[in-house]
Amino acid sequence: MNIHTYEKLWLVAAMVLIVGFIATITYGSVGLGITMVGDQQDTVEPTELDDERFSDPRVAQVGENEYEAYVTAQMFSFQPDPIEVPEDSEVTFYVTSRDVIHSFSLVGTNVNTMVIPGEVAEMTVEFDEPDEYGVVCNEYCGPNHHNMEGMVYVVPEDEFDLTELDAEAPGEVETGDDIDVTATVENRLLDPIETTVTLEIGNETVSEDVTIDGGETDETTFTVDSAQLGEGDHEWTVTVDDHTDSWTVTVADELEDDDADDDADEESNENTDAGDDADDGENGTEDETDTDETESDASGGDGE
Amino acid sequence: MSQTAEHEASNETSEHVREIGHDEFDPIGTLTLIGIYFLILVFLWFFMYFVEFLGNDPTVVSGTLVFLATGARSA
Amino acid sequence: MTNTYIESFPAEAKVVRAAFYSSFLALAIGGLFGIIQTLHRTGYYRFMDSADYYTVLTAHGVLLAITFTIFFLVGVFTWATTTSLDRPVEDIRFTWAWYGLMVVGTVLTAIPIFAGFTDSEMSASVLFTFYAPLQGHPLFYFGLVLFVVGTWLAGVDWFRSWWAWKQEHPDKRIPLPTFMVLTTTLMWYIATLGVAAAILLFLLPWSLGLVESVNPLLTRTLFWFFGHPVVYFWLMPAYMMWYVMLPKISGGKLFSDPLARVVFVLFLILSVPTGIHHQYLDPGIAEGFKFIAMTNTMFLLLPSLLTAFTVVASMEHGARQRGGTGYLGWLKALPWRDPVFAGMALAGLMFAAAGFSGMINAGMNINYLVHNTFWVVGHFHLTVGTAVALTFMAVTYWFLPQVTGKALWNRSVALGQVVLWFVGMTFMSNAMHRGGLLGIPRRTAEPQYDGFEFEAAVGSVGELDAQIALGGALLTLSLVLFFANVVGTALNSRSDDLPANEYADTLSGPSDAPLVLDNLKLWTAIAIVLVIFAYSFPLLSIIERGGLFGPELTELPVHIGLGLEYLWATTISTVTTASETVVALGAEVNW
Amino acid sequence: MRISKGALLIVIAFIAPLIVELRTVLAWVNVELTVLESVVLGIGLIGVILVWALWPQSQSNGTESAETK
Repeated sequence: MNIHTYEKLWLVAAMVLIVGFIATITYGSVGLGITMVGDQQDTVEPTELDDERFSDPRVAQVGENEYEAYVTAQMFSFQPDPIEVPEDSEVTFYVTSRDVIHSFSLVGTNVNTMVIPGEVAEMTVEFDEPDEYGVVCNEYCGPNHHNMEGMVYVVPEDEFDLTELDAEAPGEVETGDDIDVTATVENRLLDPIETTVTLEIGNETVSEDVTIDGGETDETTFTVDSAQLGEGDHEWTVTVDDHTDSWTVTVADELEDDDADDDADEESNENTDAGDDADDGENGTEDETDTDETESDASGGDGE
Repeated sequence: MSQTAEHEASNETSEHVREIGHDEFDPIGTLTLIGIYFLILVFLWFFMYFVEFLGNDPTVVSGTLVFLATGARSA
Repeated sequence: MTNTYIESFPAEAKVVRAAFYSSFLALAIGGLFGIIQTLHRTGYYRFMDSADYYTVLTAHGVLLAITFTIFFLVGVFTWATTTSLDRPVEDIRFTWAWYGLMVVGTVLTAIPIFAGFTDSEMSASVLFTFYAPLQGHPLFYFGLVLFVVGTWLAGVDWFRSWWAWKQEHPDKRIPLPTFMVLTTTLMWYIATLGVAAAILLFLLPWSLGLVESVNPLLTRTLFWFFGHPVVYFWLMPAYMMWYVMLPKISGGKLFSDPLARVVFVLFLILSVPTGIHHQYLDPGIAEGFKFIAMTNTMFLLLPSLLTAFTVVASMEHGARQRGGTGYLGWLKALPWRDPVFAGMALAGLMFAAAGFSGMINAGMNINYLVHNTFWVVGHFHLTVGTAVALTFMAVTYWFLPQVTGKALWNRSVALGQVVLWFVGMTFMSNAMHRGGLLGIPRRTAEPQYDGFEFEAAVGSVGELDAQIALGGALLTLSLVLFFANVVGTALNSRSDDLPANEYADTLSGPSDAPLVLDNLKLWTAIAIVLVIFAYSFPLLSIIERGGLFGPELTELPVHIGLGLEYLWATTISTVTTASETVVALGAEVNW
Repeated sequence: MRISKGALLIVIAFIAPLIVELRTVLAWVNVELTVLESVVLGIGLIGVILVWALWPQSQSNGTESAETK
């Protein structure tokens, strides 16, 4: 076989090119530590997702500056949305799908993975500066694919917390009875937090300072005299930092039915913290019938 | 260069002005063109990898190989 | 006195012509959908619901990537075997049979896709990649199977010709065009095993309700087992044209027959074990497997880089024989006025650019930057959308007279057409690549989001959209000119003054090529070993992790047009689909 | 004509990618061209090429009379 000298030269150059490409990629992997999404995680059941990571998709702190974000993708939303993490943190995303193949891609970055039902994508990412990133699904997932988006907020250290607020009170009380408003505050950070729980009801504002250890839950109960409020509907709001939970209590002369007691317990707002992004619920919740977060209580629907 | 004939005529409808056999043909023009292509490829590769890609932080870095004990709960 | 293909092989010319016309019909519909998408995505003109965009996209992808390309290439391959072996097909009825099967397959596939535009329950807006658990109508998968089987039989046809020829010429080297056809066909046989397995074992039974669910990662992996080599199935005929037609049209000879054979052998053995590079960002596949796929992919660059040299050298040979001189001055001596030449040369030039973006796609970790972004769309509009499509359109100007016996309607229009395609694709593909680097996703009806905007480094996203729309408009205009020429030629009367049916001679002929290159059994065996090496462990691992039939899934037949209501309609439609398919099954059994 | 009409057409077509890419390249050295400037530049370049291609037609008849088309 006779090959022209120039062509031999080109053959060598082509091989150099190929080996150079492979070498660059290898340098990125070994030298810079760029890791591929792989098979690190075990498989899951996409229609159940009831393990502690995905039954309640959220951000959790696992080390001093280390966080884990459990994310589910479903037609046509991400949960949680938005995802909030602090600056200077190392965040490991665990992303899985409840239905079809999606992707989880932070726009303008190299954080990008396919989200395949049954598989969990693991990506560790370092966030330095406060910033905000759009999240898109870049794999076609159905007729509203183009509406599937989310946000990741990287917030300054002092604005970041992992506080979960859940407040409960009876929905209806008889005039003269006490109204117990119970605020359950969970601190999901590893370090203790000092904060103030505030209740506003009628014209009254009461507050209590609390210290909650890392990973602990604090219950604060405010007792309000219904007689002072008078008959009628009264809106109450519990505030902890910038988390609020709000509902209405009815003070009546006589309770209509005795079963009101049972309802009252459940009539707490489930979507703590979700006040400003209630919209995404429309798409998201349809598929979630299997999760613990059931919305079985019709009266507890997001009235606002 | 082994090109000898320096006939100056180029027209797409013209017939061959000469026959060039295998041994007398040195594809120096091809080497020139493909050399330029090679340089473009090398330059663009470095540009794409080290400027566009690595400059597009954040990037997925060495994931902690911690397996969550809670893993999958199969049916 | 002419010696055209239609005079030498009148019966075969009819089949080739039918295949070409079928491919042009697909090109026309697919192209129309292309401009609709362009205008919709960029927001310049939206007349349909965004949900319908995905039906349009499915049709665009399937019609252009599968129907247009493959119908054209079976025509070219039939031409190549008959011409280079200088013998008619063994049995013209068999030839018509596989052509018919391909037509039936296409129609059956198209029915559920187009039904997506109606209110009917039937649909298959699952895009070209039909990833489960998105579920198309069973007819969609069934049609694809028939189509692929049709191409398999076409391969049998070409092999029969070669076997018969070999009986008569036991000591002759396989003519180069036939060699290219055979190696490409072998590659196709290996590659389609993946999609055949995905459809026959999993997707079709699943869509018929025979199995409960599928493993989405497994069917996806099997798809890409086929999905990467299929691009070489499109590309090989274009390469063949560059090797056997372009040198001749340039006025020269093919620089090296042996290297052309080496290139096709390399494609045969390296095309398939690379598909995992489409899955660099898939969870569930170990990084090691991805690295192996990358090495294979990178070495697959070699045959393309070799082709670049050989083809350019052949053009240079032509140019110098035409009086060209100098290091680059010879370029002027090329027959730029010939649309066949200009089209192919511009296609090759675009392919050089596509080669670069392909090299980026091939890189493993750099894939985080570009995966599933608009960049990828820019890339394959340069490869299949230009290197292949423009080459096919350019050689059409040579083939049409050969298979119709009529002179080309208008050469100037033809030249304008190929140049317009080049300019239009420059604008469109450039903006797509840039948009991809900003993170703009592919496959999205409205890449405009509520919560954030894409930040352009240079110019603005609006300017990129304008470029894409301009490019799309030029491409559409180019297509119109192309069809004007096809129709005009078809309406012409027979001509006696046509070029003869020939292909390029070689400078370094087959006698220089080692005999082992023609040992197709050896190369096939090596190809299979490489495929087993690259795929058995990933596939076993995927099955071990997720099970053969995967986890429990909610079936999601894609009924476009229902919008948000779709979600709660899912349950109902699943039931109806199931009952429908039972009826359909019953009907089939009754046959 | 210094080059054939066909080649001239190709050269002009080739201006498209040049202009489109030039804009991006220039942005790296902090020269930001607007779309209009790019278009003007493109038209200007095409003009120069046309002049270059057509100019010598009148004066070089002697040396390049071999050309017919």
